[in-house]
Amino acid sequence: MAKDNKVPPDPITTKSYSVHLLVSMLLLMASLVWAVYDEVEVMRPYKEYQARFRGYYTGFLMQLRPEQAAKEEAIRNSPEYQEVSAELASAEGEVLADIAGIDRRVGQGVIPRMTAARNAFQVLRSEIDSIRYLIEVSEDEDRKSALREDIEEIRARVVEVELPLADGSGGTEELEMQFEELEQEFLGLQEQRAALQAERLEKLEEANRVRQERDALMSDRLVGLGSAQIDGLVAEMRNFPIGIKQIHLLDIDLVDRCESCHLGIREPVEIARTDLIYPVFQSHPRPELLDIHDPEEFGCSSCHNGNGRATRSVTKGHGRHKFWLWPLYFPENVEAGCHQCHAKEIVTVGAETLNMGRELYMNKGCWGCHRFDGFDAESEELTLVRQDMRNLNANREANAKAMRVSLDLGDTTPDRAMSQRYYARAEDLRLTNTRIDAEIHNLEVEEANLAREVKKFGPSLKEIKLKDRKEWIPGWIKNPHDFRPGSKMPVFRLLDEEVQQISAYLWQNALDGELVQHPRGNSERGKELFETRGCLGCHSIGEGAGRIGGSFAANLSRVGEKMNYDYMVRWIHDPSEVTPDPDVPDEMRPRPVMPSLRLTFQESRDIATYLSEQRTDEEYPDATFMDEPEMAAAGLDAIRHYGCAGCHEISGLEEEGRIGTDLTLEGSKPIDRLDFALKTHEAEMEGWHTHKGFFERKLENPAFFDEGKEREHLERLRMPNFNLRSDEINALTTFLLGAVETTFPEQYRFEPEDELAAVQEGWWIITRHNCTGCHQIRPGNVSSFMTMPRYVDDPDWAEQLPPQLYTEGARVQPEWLTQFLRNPALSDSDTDRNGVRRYLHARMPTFYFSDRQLSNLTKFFMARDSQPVPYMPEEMEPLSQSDRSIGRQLFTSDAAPCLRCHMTGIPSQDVDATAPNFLIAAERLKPNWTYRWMLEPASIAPGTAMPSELFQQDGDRWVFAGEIPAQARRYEGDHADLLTRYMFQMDNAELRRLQALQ
Amino acid sequence: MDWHQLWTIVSLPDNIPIVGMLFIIPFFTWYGLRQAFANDRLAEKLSNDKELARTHHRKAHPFRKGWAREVSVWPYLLRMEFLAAVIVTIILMVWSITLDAPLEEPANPSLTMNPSKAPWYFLGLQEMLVYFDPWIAGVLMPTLIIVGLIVIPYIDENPLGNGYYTYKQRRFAIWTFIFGFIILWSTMIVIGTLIRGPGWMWFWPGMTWDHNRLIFEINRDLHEIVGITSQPWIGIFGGLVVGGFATVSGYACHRLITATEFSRKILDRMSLLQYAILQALLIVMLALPLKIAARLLFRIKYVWVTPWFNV
Amino acid sequence: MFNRNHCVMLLVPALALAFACGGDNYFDEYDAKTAGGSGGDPAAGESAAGVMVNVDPATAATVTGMASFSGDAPRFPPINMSAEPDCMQMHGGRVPSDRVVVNDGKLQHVLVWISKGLEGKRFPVRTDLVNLDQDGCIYKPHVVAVQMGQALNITNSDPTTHNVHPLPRQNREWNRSQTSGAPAIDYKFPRSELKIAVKCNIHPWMQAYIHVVEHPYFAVTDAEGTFEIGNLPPGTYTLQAVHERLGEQESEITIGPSESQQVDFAFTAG
Amino acid sequence: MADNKGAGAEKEAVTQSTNGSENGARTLLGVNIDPDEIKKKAQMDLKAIQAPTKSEVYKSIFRVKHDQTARSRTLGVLSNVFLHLHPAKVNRDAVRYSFTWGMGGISFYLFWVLTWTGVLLMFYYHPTKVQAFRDILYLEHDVPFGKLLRNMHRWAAHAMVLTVQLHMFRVFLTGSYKKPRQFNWSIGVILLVLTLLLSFTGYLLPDDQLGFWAVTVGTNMARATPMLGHEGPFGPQLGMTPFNDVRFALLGGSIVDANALLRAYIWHCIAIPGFAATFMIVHFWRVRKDGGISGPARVMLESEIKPLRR
Repeated sequence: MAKDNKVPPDPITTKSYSVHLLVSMLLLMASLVWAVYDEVEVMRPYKEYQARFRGYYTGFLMQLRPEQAAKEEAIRNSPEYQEVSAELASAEGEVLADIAGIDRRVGQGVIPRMTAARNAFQVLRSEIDSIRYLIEVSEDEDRKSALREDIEEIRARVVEVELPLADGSGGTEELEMQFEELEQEFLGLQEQRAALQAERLEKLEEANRVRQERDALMSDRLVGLGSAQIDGLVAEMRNFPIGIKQIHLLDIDLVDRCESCHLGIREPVEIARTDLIYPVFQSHPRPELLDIHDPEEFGCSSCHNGNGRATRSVTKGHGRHKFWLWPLYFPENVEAGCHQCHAKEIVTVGAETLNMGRELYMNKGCWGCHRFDGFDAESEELTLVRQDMRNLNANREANAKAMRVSLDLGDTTPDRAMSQRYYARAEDLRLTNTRIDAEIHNLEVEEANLAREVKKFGPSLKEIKLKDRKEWIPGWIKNPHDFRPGSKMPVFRLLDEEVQQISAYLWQNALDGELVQHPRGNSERGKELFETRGCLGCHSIGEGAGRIGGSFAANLSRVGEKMNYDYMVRWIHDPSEVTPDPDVPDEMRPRPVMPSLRLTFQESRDIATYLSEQRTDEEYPDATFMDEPEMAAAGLDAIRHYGCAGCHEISGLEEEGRIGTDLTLEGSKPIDRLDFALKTHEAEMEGWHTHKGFFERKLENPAFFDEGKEREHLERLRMPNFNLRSDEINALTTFLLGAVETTFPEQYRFEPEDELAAVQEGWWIITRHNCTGCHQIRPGNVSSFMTMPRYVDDPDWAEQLPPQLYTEGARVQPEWLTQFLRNPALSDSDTDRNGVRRYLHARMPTFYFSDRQLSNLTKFFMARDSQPVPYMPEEMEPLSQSDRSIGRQLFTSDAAPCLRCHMTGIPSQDVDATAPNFLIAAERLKPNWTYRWMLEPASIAPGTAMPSELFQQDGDRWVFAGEIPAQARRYEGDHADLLTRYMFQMDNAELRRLQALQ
Repeated sequence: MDWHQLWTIVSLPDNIPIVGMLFIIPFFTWYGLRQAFANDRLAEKLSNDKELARTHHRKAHPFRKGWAREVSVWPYLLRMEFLAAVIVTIILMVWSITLDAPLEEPANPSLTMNPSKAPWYFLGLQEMLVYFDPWIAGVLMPTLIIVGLIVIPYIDENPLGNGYYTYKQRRFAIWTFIFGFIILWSTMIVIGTLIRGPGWMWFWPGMTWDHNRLIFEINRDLHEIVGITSQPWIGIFGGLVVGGFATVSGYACHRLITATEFSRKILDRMSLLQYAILQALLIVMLALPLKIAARLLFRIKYVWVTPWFNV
Repeated sequence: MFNRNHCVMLLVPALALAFACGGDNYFDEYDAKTAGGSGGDPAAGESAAGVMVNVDPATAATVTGMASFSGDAPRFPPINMSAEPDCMQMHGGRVPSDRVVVNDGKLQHVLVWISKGLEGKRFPVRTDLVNLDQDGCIYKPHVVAVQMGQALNITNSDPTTHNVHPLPRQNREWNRSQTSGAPAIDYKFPRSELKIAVKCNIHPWMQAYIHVVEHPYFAVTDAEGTFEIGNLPPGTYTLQAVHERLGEQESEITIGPSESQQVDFAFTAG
Repeated sequence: MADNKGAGAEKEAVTQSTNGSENGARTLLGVNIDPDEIKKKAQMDLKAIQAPTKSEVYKSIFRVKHDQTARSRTLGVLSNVFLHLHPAKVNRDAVRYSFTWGMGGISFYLFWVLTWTGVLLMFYYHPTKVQAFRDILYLEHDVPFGKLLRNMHRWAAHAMVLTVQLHMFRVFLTGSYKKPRQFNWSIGVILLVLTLLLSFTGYLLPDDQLGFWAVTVGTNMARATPMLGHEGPFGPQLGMTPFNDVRFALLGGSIVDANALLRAYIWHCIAIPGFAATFMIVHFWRVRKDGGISGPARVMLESEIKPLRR
């Protein structure tokens, strides 16, 4: 058929597919090559990072090296270094010959001889050991004895050995020795070697010490790396293996390859952002954090988030894509990562943004509406305590009943032994109940304490009838920031009628009472008192650039417009004085946050007069609607709706709960649960469909996610606007981002216990009472006083700053501190004063602390300085007559101008005093602290008026730097110690004597 | 027009097959029918020309006398298979290198996805959930689909069109299959994938998938529209309606089956059982679009409400 | 940075790139990129702070002038030194306050310095001795000015112990006692800062002010109220007069080579 | 003893070698070395290398000649374990893609790809709640070619669902289910269902939100199974609760959790592939036994319909 030429060739059988096959095979090959390339290069971008890092870092080090080498050279040329070097050279020179001798003896004599002896000895010993084994396994006594004879024969065998001479001369000697002799020889040589080596060490001791001294000198003076270290790093870079660098933590299944690209993170050189061209290579900006959170133990993503495993791209690694639940924190929120493990802290050292966020949460009253674990713990604890008490009472009842039954059984049972057992059981129950009684009492005390501590965020609104001007109220509720910009009372989005209703309810449900009428005081004096007594630690006055004072409490610029003068006098004089409330017993009324400054009535009147002059001439519209009962009825609903009772005490709403969501775990709430509402799409498009985006926008404008929504007024978002600054928003966002459910096991978390728990308890109290408004407690604290022009510009007033409390726990005795905190006047009768620093215009106020808080605060200060509670006073060497006399002389000498500044109790002299009285030293201070204080006050209280360098070192004692009396010059002890002892045994008579001497 | 949204849906890696389906299924439908029409033309030519019919090789493909009627598998078939395998491999490789398989956040039972969708090939069933109770959409219908597919060879008594594309000789069968496969199955998958957004709401392509979208819809049962309020009358009424529908559509199908002389001839070849099964399947198949229309156009939820089940 | 989108990358150039990246040329790249920077010269490392200027004495200019005061000078009560009888004796009774010293309408203790116009320039540190003496329980002079890095020499000429306590805001704060006859304290302030108050806590009336200026162009008015700033490179400057209690005044000057100009400042009461 | 014998043999060899040194052949250590002989043999081997198809090794592997004769071609297919499901010859037009669309073969090829990628993936995967998601991350970021492997598996699965449907579409259009292939069509339908189930069970395995909710939605339908589901018609009446109904059986629990993951894994990796492979064998076998692939067959005319014989 194929021969038929007319038939065209069959396309099926003749068509060639070679080209198809070739092309498709080539494509297949290409796709395979692509797959390999994709796998090897594209999916491993870190390779290029590493290649670049290697090159850049080497370049960087090479540039750094000459600089460091020059520094090293400079140190080497310094006289101190030269001196030590010379010392070293001489120390080494002295022993050089001896050392060489020892080395020769050991190396050429003892060791060769020992080796030779051992070799011969070991041959014999192996033979003996093998025969011993045969003895041990043999059961035939005859054979055993035959073998024993064999051993004896070996022991007796004389071996010829050639041993090098032990003196290192190189010669040898031929000896004939038996097993025993060989053994002795060998052991003897071992001892000889040890002795020689010990001798060598001894001889070198001095040289080594000097060398260490020299090296320490170098490392102390050199800032940065030495040239040898740099060379080491360069060499390391030369052999730098390209590959994934990872940290793998098995117990939390964490794999972090961050360092595959962030290669400079842990380098010993500080690499700034642009040092290696790209910021990716910079070293960790806060290496001190890595010291306490070793990446080998904590990884990277545990703090920073991100996808530690991913190495394919920046987006993947940073986890900044839709489906990664833990995207890398942005730099401004990086401290959010601290919170998950440090959730129990209110102050995390080093995390200032986070701390600010927590403080804002506290001091902006967020917790009024939003529960957050740890905030407002008192009210929750109160509930628990009450629950405990109920349980204990029930136990007690049950025990009593069981006891009666047991007694009954004991009385009636015929069996003697059984009866005794019943009685014993009854007795046991009775004792148990006694213990329970004690426990219940403790709880009752605790309950009373807690009841005093529980305090809503805002002021009680039960007293507004006495306190405020009626017409002022509606305007304030409508927009508090109009009246008082920056007020903590946020702006609610209220309708006018709601404002009227709420005002009416509050007005009509406020307490009625009588106020004592006060005459007007002196406004000028009031102003001075207001500005210097301490009011401005919390309050502020003036607006805009003229504003002075703290932000903790209200700005009082227009307080005269709103507040009743008589009430103001009462409030300033004693904030704890309340108008009787028929519904709540006085002891259960929360104590005010505002402390008493122990002012006299006259002073109170002066301040009140000054404050009541702080007003504008704004007209207030008529507010008679506030007396209409139906308005009030509607107001109750509005108050409930807006959750006013979350922050304020309001009659009839004492038991009202919070209206907001619990924010304890807000950061790990699934993103879909955050209601972006109509903004969802925009957020997704613009890339802020994240927790951060939500928090920031919500905080900036709480109504943001209502925008564009068609809603009834009451269905709209209720969260009011706090008009936060952008740094405040960022701090709160950081805090909320960190508020996550941690996935880390307990050992990773910071669980404060004992002292550390006391520290955190203390921080709560301090934050809540704004101790930092006046005192510096942490370095970096800026108190309100420190910002006031008077204290900043005038060097005299600078000394009027309240004392720093950096090391308060080490300074004072805990019992004294508790006393002082309870009553800072340190006197029940003379309360118009400071107990310690009477020269200060500012006054340590009396806070309404509960016993629990006092105890916690004391523990806080002690724990921060690792001081034990209770304090056991150190035993002090008693002061001999001559000691006393020398002390007295020193005290009055020109070198120790103590009494120039320290108070003496004589009013005429105390006018210029700027330091406390020595009389209270013994019960207040700790001697060791006092001693250290005298030597170097600046390292305890930077900026203190107490001068440094009063003493100079003389051998191992400290003596006064200046001209001292002859008798003191003969004293051989430590002057500072003597003064401390003298001070701690100071009494009134001694003080008088001192003054007489002066 | 929200192009971004459209792109988001279309470019979702898991939706690639659906997007592919939009092109592939029409293509192959066209491709198959083109050959069917060619064969039909041939058949017509042959039935008009008895002589030719006897000698013709009877394929639309070219054929010359002298060409082998059969060819060796090796190499003629195997090389094609090999080529196909290579091309499929290339496609798969490139697809795999360029597009990543989706991986979302770890499973979280407390966080419902909105919309939470089944794999794409089940989206037709999920879409049916809108129109039917789960037991129909999720159990009865799939079962019927499988059973229906299995019985096709046993109820199709048309001896023509065995092993070659044809349209004219199998009009009814092809229309039925295209109706079932393309119109019902594939379209519903496409709707389920591209149209159904959050809350399983209907979003036209280009509409933003807004989670907050609210639609006012009141779906009523048929008996409520008619005004029957109490059992057992509701059940009886529903049963009557369903029965009525079955009767009417059965009649319509019968008319369709017996529309041409040829189809009547085929019917003659069928047993009663075959016919009954065919009718039952056709009725159910017709019920589906009808219910969809009733739901989408007239907002009717159930037609038949009984204490035990609702249809 | 240098991550690539692999989806759009073409195969061949990518491969070529892969081989190109393999080399160790990043070391050279680093040198190239950082060239002109530090380059290993430690002195050049500080060049960011400014260019060292050597003033040509041939073209150097001089500014002189006077600070005057009109109106009622703020009154300060005389110093009561009764607490330190030794010092009281040295003064023979009444000691006038040194807070504001006006002689015939001429204001002493005013710092005059160039506040603008020398940015980005560095000058050698002045080496003249600036002394702050405690003499008769008074700081003499009441106002001193030093250049940043220039040593301030503090001495105690009194028979009593003083403590020297500057209260800076930018520099580090310190407080040292200096007994009678103790060696002088030499202190270099590392940062510029005006109006650093100095106190002696033992003698609360003692007060001085230290001005630390970045460059050497400053002077403090003497009892005649006059000042002189010499060796100034020609240019346009803002001259500022600073008195710690009476505030600041400014004056623009443009001064040519070897020129000498007179600038007066007039302070007033209130 | 052995030593002695060995020594004797050596002596013998030496003697022989000295005797046999003729014709240019040399003897070394008792071994005859004839350069010509070696050359000849080497040339023979060289020839064999030049024609490898003639070597015994080749023949033992391929059994038949691969020349272009019809017999060899037939034997080549029939005697090959992988190819023998093919007939020796096919309809000339059956090799055209235009008829078959190649979908059946591609489906099988994809199944094969899925098996291999699947097996490789199994090396890296643990079907536990703790490990599963982590393993996927591991695959994506650590395992060499892991991402490619997973992607291929996923996309091949999608592609297979598509090709299987198209295969069915083609078979329907060409009426290839008709006598005698009715049963094979049914097998095919079962294979389609198995393909869907394979894909569906695989969906859950990464243990991410996507799979979790897809499976939740999918299995929730099982609740409504008539009589066997607790929400289905007559289910509650028959005592069905969430804890004993068909959904519970599918998931091994009332929610999609660890047990469901394990079940999905076993169904996906062992049970369903086993069934599918079995049915595939039957499917292919029947393709052969029912007369190879159906066409393209000769067009039949209406007039040629034979009367039905029952």
